[in-house]
Amino acid sequence: MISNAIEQNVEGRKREITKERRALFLRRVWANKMVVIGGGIIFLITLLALIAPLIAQFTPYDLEAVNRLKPPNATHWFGTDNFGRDIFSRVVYGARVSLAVGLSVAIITGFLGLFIGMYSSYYRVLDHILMRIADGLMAFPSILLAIAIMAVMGPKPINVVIAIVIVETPGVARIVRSAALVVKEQTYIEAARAQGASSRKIIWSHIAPNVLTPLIVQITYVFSVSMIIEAALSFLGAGIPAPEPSWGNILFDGKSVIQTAWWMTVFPGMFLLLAVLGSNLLGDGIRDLIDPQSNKAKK
Amino acid sequence: MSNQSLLKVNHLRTTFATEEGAVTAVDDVSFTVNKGETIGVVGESGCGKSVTSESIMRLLNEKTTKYEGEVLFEGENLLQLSKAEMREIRGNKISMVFQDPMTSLNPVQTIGDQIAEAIVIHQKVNKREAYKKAEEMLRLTGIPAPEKRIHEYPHELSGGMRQRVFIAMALACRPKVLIADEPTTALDVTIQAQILDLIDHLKSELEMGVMMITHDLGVVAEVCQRVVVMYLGQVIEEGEVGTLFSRPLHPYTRGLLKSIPQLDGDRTEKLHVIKGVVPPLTAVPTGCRFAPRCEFADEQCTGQAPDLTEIDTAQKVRCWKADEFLKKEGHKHHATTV
Amino acid sequence: MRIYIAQRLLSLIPVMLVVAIVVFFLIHLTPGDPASIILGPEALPEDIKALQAELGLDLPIYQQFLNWFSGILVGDLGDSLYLDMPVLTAFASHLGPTLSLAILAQLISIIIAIPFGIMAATKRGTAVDQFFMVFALLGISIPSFLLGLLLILLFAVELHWLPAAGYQPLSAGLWNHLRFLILPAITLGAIQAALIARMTRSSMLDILSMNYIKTAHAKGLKERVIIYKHAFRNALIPILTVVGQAFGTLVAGAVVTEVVFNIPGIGQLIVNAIQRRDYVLIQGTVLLIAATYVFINLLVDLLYGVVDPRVRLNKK
Amino acid sequence: GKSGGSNEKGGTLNVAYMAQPPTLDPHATVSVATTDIGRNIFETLLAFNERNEAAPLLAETFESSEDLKSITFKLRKGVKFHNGKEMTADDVVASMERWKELNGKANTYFSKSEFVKEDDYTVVLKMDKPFTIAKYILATNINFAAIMPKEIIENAPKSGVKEYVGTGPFKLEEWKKDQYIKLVKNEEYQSPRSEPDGLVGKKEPMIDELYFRMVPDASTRTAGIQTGEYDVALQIPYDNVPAIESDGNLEAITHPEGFSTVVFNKQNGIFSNEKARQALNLAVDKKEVMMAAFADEKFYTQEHGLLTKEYVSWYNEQGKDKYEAHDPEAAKKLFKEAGYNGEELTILTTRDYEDQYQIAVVIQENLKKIGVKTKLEVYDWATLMEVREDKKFYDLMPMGYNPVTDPTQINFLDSRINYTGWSNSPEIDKLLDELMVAPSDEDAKEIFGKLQNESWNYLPAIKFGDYDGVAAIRTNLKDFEWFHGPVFWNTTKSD
Amino acid sequence: MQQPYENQEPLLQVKNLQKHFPITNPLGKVTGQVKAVNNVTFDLYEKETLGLVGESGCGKSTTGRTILRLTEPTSGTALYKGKDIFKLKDKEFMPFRKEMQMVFQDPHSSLNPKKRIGYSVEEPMKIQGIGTKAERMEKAMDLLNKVGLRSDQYYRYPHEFSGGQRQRIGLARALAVTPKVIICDEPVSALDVSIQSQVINLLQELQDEFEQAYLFIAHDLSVVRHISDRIGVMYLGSIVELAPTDELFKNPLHPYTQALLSAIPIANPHRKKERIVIKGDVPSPTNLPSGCVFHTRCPHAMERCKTEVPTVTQGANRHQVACHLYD
Ligand SMILES: Nc1ncnc2c1ncn2[C@@H]1O[C@H](COP(=O)(O)OP(=O)(O)OP(=O)(O)O)[C@@H](O)[C@H]1O
Ligand SMILES: Nc1ncnc2c1ncn2[C@@H]1O[C@H](COP(=O)(O)OP(=O)(O)OP(=O)(O)O)[C@@H](O)[C@H]1O
Ligand SMILES: [Mg+2]
Ligand SMILES: [Mg+2]
Repeated sequence: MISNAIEQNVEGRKREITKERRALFLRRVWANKMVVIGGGIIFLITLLALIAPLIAQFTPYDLEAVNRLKPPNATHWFGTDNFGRDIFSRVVYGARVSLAVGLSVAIITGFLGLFIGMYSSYYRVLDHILMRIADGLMAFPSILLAIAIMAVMGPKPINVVIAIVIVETPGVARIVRSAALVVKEQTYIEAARAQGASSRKIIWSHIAPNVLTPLIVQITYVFSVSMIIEAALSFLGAGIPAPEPSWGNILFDGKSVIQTAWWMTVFPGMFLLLAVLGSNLLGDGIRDLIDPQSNKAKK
Repeated sequence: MSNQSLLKVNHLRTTFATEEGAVTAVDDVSFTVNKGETIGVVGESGCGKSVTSESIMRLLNEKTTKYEGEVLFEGENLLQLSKAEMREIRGNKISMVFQDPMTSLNPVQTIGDQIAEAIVIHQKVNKREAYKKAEEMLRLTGIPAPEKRIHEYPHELSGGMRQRVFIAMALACRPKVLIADEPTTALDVTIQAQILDLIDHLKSELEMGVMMITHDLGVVAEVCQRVVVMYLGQVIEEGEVGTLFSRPLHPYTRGLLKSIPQLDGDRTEKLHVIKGVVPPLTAVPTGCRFAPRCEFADEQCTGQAPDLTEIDTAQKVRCWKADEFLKKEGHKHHATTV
Repeated sequence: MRIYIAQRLLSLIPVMLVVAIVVFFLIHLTPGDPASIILGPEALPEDIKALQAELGLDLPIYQQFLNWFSGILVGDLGDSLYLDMPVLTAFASHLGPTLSLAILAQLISIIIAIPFGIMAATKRGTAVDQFFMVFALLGISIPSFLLGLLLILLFAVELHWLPAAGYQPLSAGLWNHLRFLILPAITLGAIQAALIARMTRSSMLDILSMNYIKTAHAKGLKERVIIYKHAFRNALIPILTVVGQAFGTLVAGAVVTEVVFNIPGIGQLIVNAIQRRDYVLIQGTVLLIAATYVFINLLVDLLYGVVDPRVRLNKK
Repeated sequence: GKSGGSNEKGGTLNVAYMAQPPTLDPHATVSVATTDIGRNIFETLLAFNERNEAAPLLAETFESSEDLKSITFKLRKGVKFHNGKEMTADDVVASMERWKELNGKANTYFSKSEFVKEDDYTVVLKMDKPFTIAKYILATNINFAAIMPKEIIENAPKSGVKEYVGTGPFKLEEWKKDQYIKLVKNEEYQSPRSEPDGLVGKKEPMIDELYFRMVPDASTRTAGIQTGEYDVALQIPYDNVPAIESDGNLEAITHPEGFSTVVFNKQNGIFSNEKARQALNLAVDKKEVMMAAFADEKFYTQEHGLLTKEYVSWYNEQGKDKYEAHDPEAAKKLFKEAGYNGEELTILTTRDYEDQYQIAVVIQENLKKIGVKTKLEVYDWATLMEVREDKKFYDLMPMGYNPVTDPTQINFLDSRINYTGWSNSPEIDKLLDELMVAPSDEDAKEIFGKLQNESWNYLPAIKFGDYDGVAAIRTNLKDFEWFHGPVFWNTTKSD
Repeated sequence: MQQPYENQEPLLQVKNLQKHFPITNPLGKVTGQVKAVNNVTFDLYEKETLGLVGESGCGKSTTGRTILRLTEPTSGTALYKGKDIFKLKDKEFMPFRKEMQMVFQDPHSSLNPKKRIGYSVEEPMKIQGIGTKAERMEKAMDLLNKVGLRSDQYYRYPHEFSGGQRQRIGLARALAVTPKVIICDEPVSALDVSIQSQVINLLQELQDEFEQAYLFIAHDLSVVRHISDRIGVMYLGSIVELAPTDELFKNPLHPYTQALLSAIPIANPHRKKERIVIKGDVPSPTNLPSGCVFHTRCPHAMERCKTEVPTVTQGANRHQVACHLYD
């Protein structure tokens, strides 16, 4: 009975603390300009991508050969491309593809990197094997590896994601691994072992939560890098297969007409730049937010 | 004991601008360092010992730090000097030794370079001569084979040796005042004994005044002539070592002395406990800063801040109840010293 | 020291093995075959078959791998199917442009980035700092093909200051050589510069909060001396890592830049080889690139010893 | 040493070329690059004149026998190879025999024929059938019958000769792989004496050094000619032409580049049904196709003829009506009749040839309008080359072809060569055979008319039209010609 | 507190414990040994506190960690209630983890910063499968109360506590499974003087209540003296002297112990004493001196000290020492 009362009291206290903590966290997030601006940019672009059908008067595929390469005007806000397709529509629909690529690569590499990094930090033999493979993969020039993978698997959006995942995972795994190696030496890991905690428990409930922060920072970086790699792949003709629009392949189309139709390069380029800038800002901001050093400086 | 004052700190107050507002880490601190004398500064972690010493040297970030009061060295107020003038003082007239010799030595320079550097600047000699002097200094600190050591890097030396190097570096220009900020905390007892001996020995040799910062009352008792006790940015008690240890007046000092296990104490007796914890600088209590933890505190204590008052030439204390204690303690004191 | 280098070189073996296996099977899984490329778009099936047999592409895949791999073991990387020359020769003839480009790009980025980074760190929180960092962020965010195209438009097509594309070897004269490399080097260096500037700033910030910087102040040293003599040399270690890795990737293929500026370097070599399904060339070149990458990282590690006595290897 | 005043000008010519040839041996490849560059080094017995007739080049004259079963070539005397050796009948026989082996078409038709040396300056082609069309095949400019020294041929592997020694106006000096091919003037060159006429007639090298620089990226070629790095840039993107034209130092030269088609998979799937192919012919707006791919009417012609008006000896009006028909509604009905049930059809294409890709996009959109679902499979060229051999892989594939100089060069017609798309029309095959042995040029022309008509009925592929390429040159070039490719002899460059 | 050891079985008997760490080069080849623990022998009795002192790096922590099988011993035996726990498989050792717990030196890194403290205190019970969820929670709160925290702090995170409080949480965690032995690895050396006494008192109170034995590792002799029944003095991986506390302080035998005792600064300026300052540094454990490991710094070193390893001699008053002066 008494314990019940305590429990209730404590539950209430728990809620209160969580609320307090959330408020405090939000205040700190809000105070961090980089997170606000970067997050804001990403949010706006995402929003634009989501409501693309509502704001675009054309589908990204409608072509009108007679309206080729028209500069921006009232109907075609961003002008038309070499098929006479509406660039505005292609850019906002392209945002879906580019963001989807960025997001799925970020999530998949995040998970893979976490798994590989965690286990290789923990098991020496596995570490040797996995890290040699990672060395090998990192010794490949990443764009070339991606091109080769695209060539093997064929030009499908999913393969673009797979190719970039293969290229980016070793780096993430290494970050996780080195963070985990530091955490592993902490006394609380030894304490958990002294309790008899199993390796799995130590890895997942003690080490993992403590490597999440560098992982998150790295993931925002991967998010932006994968959008650039997708664009570069498109630029080299191995990206998202057309006519599906992505910023990369709009730029690819625009490359050959850059002198006559600047709008084909400038608009998707600007969006790409903004998205990458936004996620970089977000990443840097998160780094600041979670960096104990910078917190200390504030105190 | 000579009574020539070298360094006089008067009502020093150091305030940091932080994102959460101004934080006064050192508040109205005064003391004097005399020639040939070692003064101990004790107190718990975070009470402002380091900030005090760094304020004297003006080592804190000039942009976010505000100094008030004065730091008189040979009659000059250091807080008023230009940057260039201040550089002339640092490492030349006043030197510092830090707690952790590993992180306080530049890992990528040979120890010879690091010692010679200050000599070159302050004594306007060439590099060769500076090296010779550096070697001499190392020999003085008792490092074997200094001519070899001088070409080594900090990581090649043991902790005790590094601290000797550091001392050699600090004393290379034969300063008038040495500030030692917890110089032995990172060292083992037997090595600590060596270093304390060394500082004591060099002090008399070079006729310096030494300001020894520590949290170890044992160290104070062994090497200091006078002692300053700090609590939450303030000096709460000051006095000659003998007096202060035998007749501590401030409840905090008394608690502190009672809470360390004595080598000759009664083991079956429980240790004294000062209840509570030091409040953060952002929430300094009004009134006496120690009042919330003090067993004798009354309304006066929580309402009004006491001043540091002189009890006699040998002792000052910042406590409303000092007189009361003095009366009670008077008997005991006499009883024990007989 | 010598033993250490030998050991590091030995550790190349597993990396190379991984690379060799991955690249071989990756490339042989790829649809498309070299014979039909060589014979051109209107080639007839029987011609293609005949050439395949001549090139040994009709053997079972494991057989092909063994043939190739046993060649590598005796130092023979084989002959390019398309270029009709040994892989090593092809690699060597394309290495020059890439090296020149990488070195110039690295120089440009270092010259820009390090002073920027130091300044930003010493003026932390001020407008100068923020300006530099926004600049650095832009450098990271702008895709290099876009930057390359814009540079060509501005400096070559509009202003006629520099050639739009192409390459002249050093033997054609230093200026002639550099003329062609300036724009691509800027393109390539931009990202590096941004990365290095950021690294410089953050590692300088770390170092400036170290105790030994306080020591240096306590010695009465001038600010400038402290920053350059004490702080920078210590900050150099992480910077060096970034520079080293960056250089590795630069040499390993500034693919996009080489394509945009038509520089006949390693990147182009491989891109072409992939398009032509020049198996032997792809395999050999990737292997050599990986070796270069590992080798450069070894050099960087050795440089650590020069900068940081704590990792001087002979002492251990 | 230099001789004659006209050599004073000389100088260096930089040509921005798209892709490096796999080899410079014209026998060994159908690559256009090999033709464009190789024609400066090598020459053939016969070549095309302005009217696209086969005319003698290294031959002084050529003559068919009465029964049309042999052709006698009289060789020009005193023609020297770049290695200084004089060209004789031995070299010609060796070269022609090798070419006959390696050139697929020649192999088909001449496998039972033989080149025979009569004397040092006379060679006779003896054939098993009266192949009237033989002279066209001999004059072909792709995979052409270059004459090389006998010794070099004897040492050559199948992938191509290793030494490039010909009789042409330029000599190969250096081939820096993937960077440039450097040719220098052949000072000893022996030109035919008649007036310049297409690829025959007077040919005089005026340029000292001729560089073909490999510049795969089109924007770079454009930028490079604008900045003056190149004197000639080939394959300028159509959309860059205005920029070229607006520059006073540059001139845009349009030239026939080929014809566009879509090739059907006639082995598998819906398009094995002739009705479906006809339906597609009605569904697709050929003008839109050409417009999307080639930007401006300046750069394409809507043309039904498999050989165009320039080929006077072949041109006819057969099939024009079917070419011009465009009726989406009828197309929809026809698709139904052909058994189309809403399944998704596969269009195979590549972005390595942007026009093909763009055609694919337009076809897709056109079909969408009449309710035919399609998906694009976009591959790089190398992959496409492989997957297009898979009979189950695709339904449609846009393809561009180089201009053909005679009907036998059209691969998708003949079912016996097993070309992708897998034609299977006994009528067409029969007509092709008749064409080969037509007793006279007039007969040949008539048979070709029937052939063309049948091809518009059977529809192995649909021709959308002819298109031009654009080359940019700097205006200080004089007498630069385009004839089945860039012609650099007779061209001069002033400062 | 003194106990009649003679007629009691020791709870834990450690004999000739050795732990050498291999030094490997980057390729994994062993190039040397860190001889962290060379010869450690002691008994630990029920409810007693055995202090272990020595300078940094002399192997105190390693000794503790090896006994808990956090690192595998190189040789030696450890009998817990007569059973050699070094011979057990990991699984078989599990039940013993309930009997032996540890408290760590650094209060800042010994609690997982991402876990609520309630979780940390409950975890040992969960692993050992003790009680239901509700019972565990109740016990955890109870323990938090016992160590002087409020039970509603159960849901807080470590960074919200001061160092002394964190050390209490560490203690609560160790007590969660009511162990018989707690190895305290410098539990107070990171704490401020005024906090230190709180924790020491707490340790003693809890011992009175739960009756566990402590192996109390520290380098501060005055603290060790205050809390221990017996003290072992370690130097370079070996216990050089072991005696009941009062005996050791009254009558230090080993020259190292003597030096150590004299080097402790005493907070009493009136008791000036003769300090024995021994020269030089502690040799590196990778390269141990021959013979008696202390001979390089020993003021009484003799010729035989350089060659002969001294054996432990059992003196009066249960006083053991390993020194040639007392053979
Ligand atoms: N730059 C700064 N900005 C803000 N607050 C500071 C700064 N430097 C020190 N402080 C605060 O001033 C107070 C005094 O710190 P100081 O370093 O002087 O303590 P200390 O007595 O030397 O402690 P320790 O024994 O741990 O060295 C602390 O609360 C600290 O957090
Ligand atoms: N995992 C390890 N690998 C290699 N050497 C180790 C390891 N753990 C400890 N050592 C070495 O073993 C020796 C003894 O270390 P230990 O931590 O036991 O000393 P300690 O007496 O606890 O010292 P301290 O008072 O500094 O905690 C040291 O030289 C240390 O460097
Ligand atoms: Mg301090
Ligand atoms: Mg320890």
